[in-house]
Amino acid sequence: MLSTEIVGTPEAIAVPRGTAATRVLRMLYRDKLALCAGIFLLIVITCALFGPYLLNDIATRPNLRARNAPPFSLAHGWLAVLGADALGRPLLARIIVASQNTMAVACGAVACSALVGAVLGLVAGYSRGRGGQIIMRLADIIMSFPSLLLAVIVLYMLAPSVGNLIVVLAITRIPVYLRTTRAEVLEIRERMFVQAATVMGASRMRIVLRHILPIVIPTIVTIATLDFAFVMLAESSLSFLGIGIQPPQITWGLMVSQGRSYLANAWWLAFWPGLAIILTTLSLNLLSNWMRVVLDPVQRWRLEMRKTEA
Amino acid sequence: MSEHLIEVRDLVVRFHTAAGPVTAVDGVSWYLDRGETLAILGESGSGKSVSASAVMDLIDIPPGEIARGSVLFEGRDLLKLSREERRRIHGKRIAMIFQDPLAHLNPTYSVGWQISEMMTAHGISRAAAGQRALELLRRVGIPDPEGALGRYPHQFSGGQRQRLMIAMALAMKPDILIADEPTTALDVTVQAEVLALLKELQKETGMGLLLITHDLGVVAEVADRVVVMNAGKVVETGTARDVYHNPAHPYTRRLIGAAPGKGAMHEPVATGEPLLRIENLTKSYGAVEALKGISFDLLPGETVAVVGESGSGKSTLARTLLRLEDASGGRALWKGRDLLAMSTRDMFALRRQIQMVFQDPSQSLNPRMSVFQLISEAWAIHPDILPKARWRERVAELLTQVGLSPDHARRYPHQFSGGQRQRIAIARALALEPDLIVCDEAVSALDVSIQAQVIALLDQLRRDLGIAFLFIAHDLPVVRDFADHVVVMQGGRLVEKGTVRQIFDTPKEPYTRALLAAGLDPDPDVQASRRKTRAAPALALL
Amino acid sequence: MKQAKQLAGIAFVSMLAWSGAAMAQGKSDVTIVLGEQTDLLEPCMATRSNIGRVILQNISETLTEIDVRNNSTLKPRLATSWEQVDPTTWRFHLRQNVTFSDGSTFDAEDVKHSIERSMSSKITCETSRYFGDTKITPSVVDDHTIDIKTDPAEPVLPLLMSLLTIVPSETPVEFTRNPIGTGPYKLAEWTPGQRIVLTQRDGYWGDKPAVAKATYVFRSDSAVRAAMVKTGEADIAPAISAEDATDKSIDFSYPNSETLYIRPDDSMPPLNDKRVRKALNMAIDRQSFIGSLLPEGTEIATTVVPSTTAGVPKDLKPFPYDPEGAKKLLAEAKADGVPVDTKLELVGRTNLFPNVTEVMEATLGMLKDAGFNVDLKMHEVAEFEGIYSKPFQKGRAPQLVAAQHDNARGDPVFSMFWKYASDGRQSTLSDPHVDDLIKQATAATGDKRNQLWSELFTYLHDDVVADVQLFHMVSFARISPKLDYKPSIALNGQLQLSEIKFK
Amino acid sequence: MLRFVRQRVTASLISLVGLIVLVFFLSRLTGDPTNLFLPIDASDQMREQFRQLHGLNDPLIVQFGRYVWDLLHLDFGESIRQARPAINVVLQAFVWTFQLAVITMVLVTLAAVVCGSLAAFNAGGLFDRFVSLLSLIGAAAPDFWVAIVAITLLAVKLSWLPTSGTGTLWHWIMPIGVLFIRPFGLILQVVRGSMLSTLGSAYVKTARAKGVRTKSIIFVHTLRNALLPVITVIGDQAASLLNGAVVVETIFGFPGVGKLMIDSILQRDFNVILAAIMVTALAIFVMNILIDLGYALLDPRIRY
Repeated sequence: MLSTEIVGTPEAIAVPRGTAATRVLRMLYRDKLALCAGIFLLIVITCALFGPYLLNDIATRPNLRARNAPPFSLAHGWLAVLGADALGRPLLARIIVASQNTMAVACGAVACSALVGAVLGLVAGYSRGRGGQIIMRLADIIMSFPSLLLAVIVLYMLAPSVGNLIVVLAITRIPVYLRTTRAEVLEIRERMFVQAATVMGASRMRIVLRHILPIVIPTIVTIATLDFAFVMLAESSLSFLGIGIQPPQITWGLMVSQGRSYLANAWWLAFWPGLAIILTTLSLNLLSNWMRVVLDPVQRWRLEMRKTEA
Repeated sequence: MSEHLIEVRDLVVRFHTAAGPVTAVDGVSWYLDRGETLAILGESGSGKSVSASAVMDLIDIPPGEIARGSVLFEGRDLLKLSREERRRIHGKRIAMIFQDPLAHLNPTYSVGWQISEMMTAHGISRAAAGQRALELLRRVGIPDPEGALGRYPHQFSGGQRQRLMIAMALAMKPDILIADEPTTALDVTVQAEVLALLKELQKETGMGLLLITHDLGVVAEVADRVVVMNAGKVVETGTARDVYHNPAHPYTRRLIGAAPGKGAMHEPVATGEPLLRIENLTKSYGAVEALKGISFDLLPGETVAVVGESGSGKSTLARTLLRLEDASGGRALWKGRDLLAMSTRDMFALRRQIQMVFQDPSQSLNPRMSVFQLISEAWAIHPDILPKARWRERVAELLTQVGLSPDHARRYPHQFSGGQRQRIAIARALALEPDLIVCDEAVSALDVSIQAQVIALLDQLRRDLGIAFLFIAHDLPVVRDFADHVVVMQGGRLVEKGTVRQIFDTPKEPYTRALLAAGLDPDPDVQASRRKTRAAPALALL
Repeated sequence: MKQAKQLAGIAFVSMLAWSGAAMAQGKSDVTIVLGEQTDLLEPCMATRSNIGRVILQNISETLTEIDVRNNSTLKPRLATSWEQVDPTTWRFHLRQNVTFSDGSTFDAEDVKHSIERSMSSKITCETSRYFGDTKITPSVVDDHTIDIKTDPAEPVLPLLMSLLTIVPSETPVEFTRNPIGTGPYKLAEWTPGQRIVLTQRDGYWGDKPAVAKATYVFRSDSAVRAAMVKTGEADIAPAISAEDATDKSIDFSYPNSETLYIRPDDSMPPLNDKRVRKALNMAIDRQSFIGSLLPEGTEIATTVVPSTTAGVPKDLKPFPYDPEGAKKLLAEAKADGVPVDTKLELVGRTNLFPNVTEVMEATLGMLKDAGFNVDLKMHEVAEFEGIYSKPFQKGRAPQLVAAQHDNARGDPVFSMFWKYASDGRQSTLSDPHVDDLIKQATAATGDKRNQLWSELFTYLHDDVVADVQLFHMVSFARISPKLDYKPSIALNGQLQLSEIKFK
Repeated sequence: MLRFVRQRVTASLISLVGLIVLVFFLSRLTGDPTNLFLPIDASDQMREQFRQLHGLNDPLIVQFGRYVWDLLHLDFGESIRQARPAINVVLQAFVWTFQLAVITMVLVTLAAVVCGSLAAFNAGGLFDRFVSLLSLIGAAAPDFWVAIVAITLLAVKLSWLPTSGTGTLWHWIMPIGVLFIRPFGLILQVVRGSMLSTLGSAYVKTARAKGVRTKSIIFVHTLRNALLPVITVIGDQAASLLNGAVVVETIFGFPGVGKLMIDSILQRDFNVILAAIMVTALAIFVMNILIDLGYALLDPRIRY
């Protein structure tokens, strides 16, 4: 494109001002939507880290007098401002407490699947031998293995817990990372700088870790943010089908699926946790869109241009 | 004021980039008349393409912005017309061809369809367009034109693709043809053919030809007038002869002075045991033989150039010697040991002694590593060379040695220009203190002035450090200034080898002679006289 | 282009067809939407509710029938009368002029075949489970009389015969997908997973029912089932959840014969201590559930069978809600060295009934409030069965299993052995007196039988405190206003189309 | 080409065999169907009888050998629940799922490609932002939630559509609509990204220089090239639909293979599970091969 030709001049490539961190923050500040998303996620993370220690008791103690208490009323305390559930437990408190399990499942599953998938993808992409073939067949098998069966198997044999749920969801998501990573590696390993490293005598390990991996990571991170949403929804679908996390543990997905039967007369039971899922995934999506722009030199000007005007 | 075919007046174009707005062209004016060839000469980043892009409405707005100026075509300012009005002019009245025809042809449609589309987009029926497409293919000399219509761009050679582009551009018999570096990616022999074709077609149709190029030889070969650009400004205009012989602006003088192939030729002095002896080296991909029994010697501290056109196997030779690919047969004796048969462990030690500099430094430097990391990686791989404590010091030394500043160590490759990047690549190669550096087209992607600097640097390293070079290039003038011995390759075969003087002054093989003849001299007068002598056979080639 | 137009035309017509189809439904047709797929239409499996609701007494009839609307007495169906010939033999007199839907005539041979088929080891018929280890030998007396000999004596054989469907003697001894019966309807269409259509047949021996055609469809979501009746896509939706029963004019509650109870592991400390079990009973505020988590009409239970069952004592009092008393009992037990602080496990089953999770969570809260150290574990059905039934897992925690038991048969014999005898599959109890009472009652008849059962119930509740009885549950059915039909306790296992009238 | 297809078929068959082995043994780890099929108070004798009848008493390896032997004779075994050949049960359900998946994917692809292309062409514009936001919200909403709300709104409150079931075209609208949302958002994003990078490619510049109309640049020149990465995503999404849209099928009473699968899994109807997995896996493998051939069709540079 034309702009890249222009950017090719040495004069144009002055070092941007400030450290990397302040530059990123400034770019975040430019994209108001992404900024809101970032702040929201920060709140969610805070809730996930500290919520259960502060509110666990309030969130799990039944109080049948406040059963299905409607939202926007302070009659049952400020924590019930979003209403109360079928056992009269304040929804706000439950959402905050549930954020820990929800985030644990989502983060755990995404991290595990991304890690395993990326490692396998690197191996499958870089080794030309039989190992790569075996890994790809494995991916085929996982892809056509119904995740529900896997869920039932694991949860039957190991009982439904956050850890096991992570295992189930992680396994089903591995092929996504594996295939993407492999495709990227296949392309990157043909690049000139990889050959340059070979010529210098770099070992395979070094080439994979120092030269290929850093290029693949942004793609993996982008997929991971999108997958976050997917995993949260998958978790709630499992709860809906009765094979996910079981009470008295709570996750947002479980709250939505439990509140589903009250949709007609107490909409808030399913609505608020649903909204929490939507807002979190939306925030992640917005942030990942923003990140894609930041990581793409062709598009980065969109965020930086306004800076120079300001 | 006379009416020109097209006239650009006081054009200012800005782009918004990471580092703030950049003025790409600043008050550029030029004009083109019917039947005339105007060349815009400039190096990369000079803004030479921008005004043509403005004519063709190819500037992306944003990030681009046309701040001032006008483009007059038949008395109308193109910049003030609506999108649709401009669309009707594009292709039909003003057509354009580009540097890299493979990238600029849509890979998923047949060439027949793409040529026809030029016409159907301007209201010609599909049947008539198909007919004309066939005629055009015949005219630009594509073999088997009927069959070619249904084939896809990747199935043609580089020269043929550029002919396809030309056929497409000329489909509507435009008044103006803009050619943006039309021959840069082509071999010299093909370049000559394409330029001849353009000239000939211009004569037939009387169109105005705007040629954008960085190559003085091309200017000398085809241009009537020339506009020299530097840093977004026009520094000089005039006829091609005037500008070459009486350059007024210092930049132009520098540009002309940097043109390679003028210096004294080396007289080989090195003697002794060969550092590298290649014996009957072969390499085949399935049924295709890329190397057919190559043999030559390379003495310590000596430069051997391997020249040849694309597909001659010269890059395969380099890759095979570096064990990036496995040879099919033959030997390559490094200080007496066959490196093709070495174990991985022995090879690891050998890697220190043979280094490589690649063609495109923007590709061969990992974009995510700083210059310090790039250079010091050599010592991370071979820890016995240098203790970690001395890395910083040594990086600074190396950077100074290749003409960069020690401060540059913290920067990343994308913050450098092409020439600077190639210096970094050279510094990286030097970090291992090698005996031999293989340069695979190490300077071909660089502008002439930069090219000259890098060659000078390499020459100095040879003298100071006694490093031998295997210098792979397609550009003969560069080789002439730098090499001791020359090996000419064609189609995987070694055609001729000899000292640089033997090859350039008394070539024995017809292929070597053709190669030398196809090269363009920056002097318009020289080119004019060459044109006369080869007029007949060049046409016959079409 | 022309084809495209045609396709569009076809699409349009078939879209209109839906509104047409809705109109075309006859006035005497009903659509019934069920929550559970009917995967088999095997008559000998008719005691399973998803099959029974379709075929029991509609296609396949039984010799006797429980009259749920009339104090659960037994009334004749294919048998006109029956008597005990000797302690081990019952004689049934069969109805005459009855034909099967395939045209063949009903006679004693068919009854004999039906019994033998149900008991055969070649197929796993569900009916046979009600007979336990009893050996049954039918012998044909004449075309319309049959003797059934049992070993040992079976005092409630006529009651058991209300569970055994009669098939023609030609029916092979393997699961059939085309049930033939003597009922007023025959199977007209069966598209597995989608719909089953029954149509009235000619030549039924009884009165001609009002419903001419019944279509069964399946939706697992209760809200969808309720919505379907609301929109007129269906006429009857049994077993919708209380949350979906939002319209009093069309939603009717009915006792569904299920009893919810918690079975403490009586064999394990600290639950083997009676005081602890008593404390469990006193810790739960049963009344607070009714009208909140469980619908109005839910009855507090003292026995594991519905109160209409024979022999259930009327004077059993539920334990009072007394968390302080419970704490005191626990303290007492603790003082005696009972390890009351051991972590207990409250085990629930997902999808047991709507709201089960909330009920379990509320129960958990109450137990915790009374000072129990207890955790909740919800399990999917297969795992749950593994915990509920013997053999019990080794090394398990002391468990409190919350289960539902269904006995709509009118006699406790179908429950007591399994739940309370030492060898009972779901029993953690090992009490010789209980075993003895069960054995006696099972063999007894008439008032003696009822008295023994009554004694057993009282002993279990007041003296042993074997378990924590909670509720006799109710369900809701949504019924189209065009129908004249009130659901009864029988709706849990059958849905007699002949009971449906139109307004 | 033929060689490529042969290679892919071989690879797929290897995967299929692996899948069968894995599912056979893993599914049997989830417990014995006896407890689920027989009533809770069935006698030991009945249980024994049931196990005998369904061959559950033999060692696993014997059961597996028998299964494979039958499979080689194209006998997929009987469904314990439905007392008929498992393959019939599965095929009947698969037809529904297949239709649902195909119709949904066709609609999703069309809509996502058109909207994604237009959004990319006006990147950063109002339409782009609107469509992106909509697709993001859609992708983040739990489908069972959307389904129930849709039924409450469209069927009960407005009486526009039937609540559930099959029969007429009207019945298909809501299930397809609910299934549509997530793949639409995802594919839209991919189309948009791919279009953005393709729009910047050299041949688009050529097309502009040729005076080709904008519409033609987007939908003729750019789209075909931009679709290449999209096809993979479409394939992935189609695969997950072919595996059965469990939630949607459950709620709308759609007799598809997803609902069948979850029911069979919960009831441990092993033969049906295996047959269902084989049928869907086969469909997915065939689709993947077709996708690779589709690449070759779209891009003349690719030759197998």
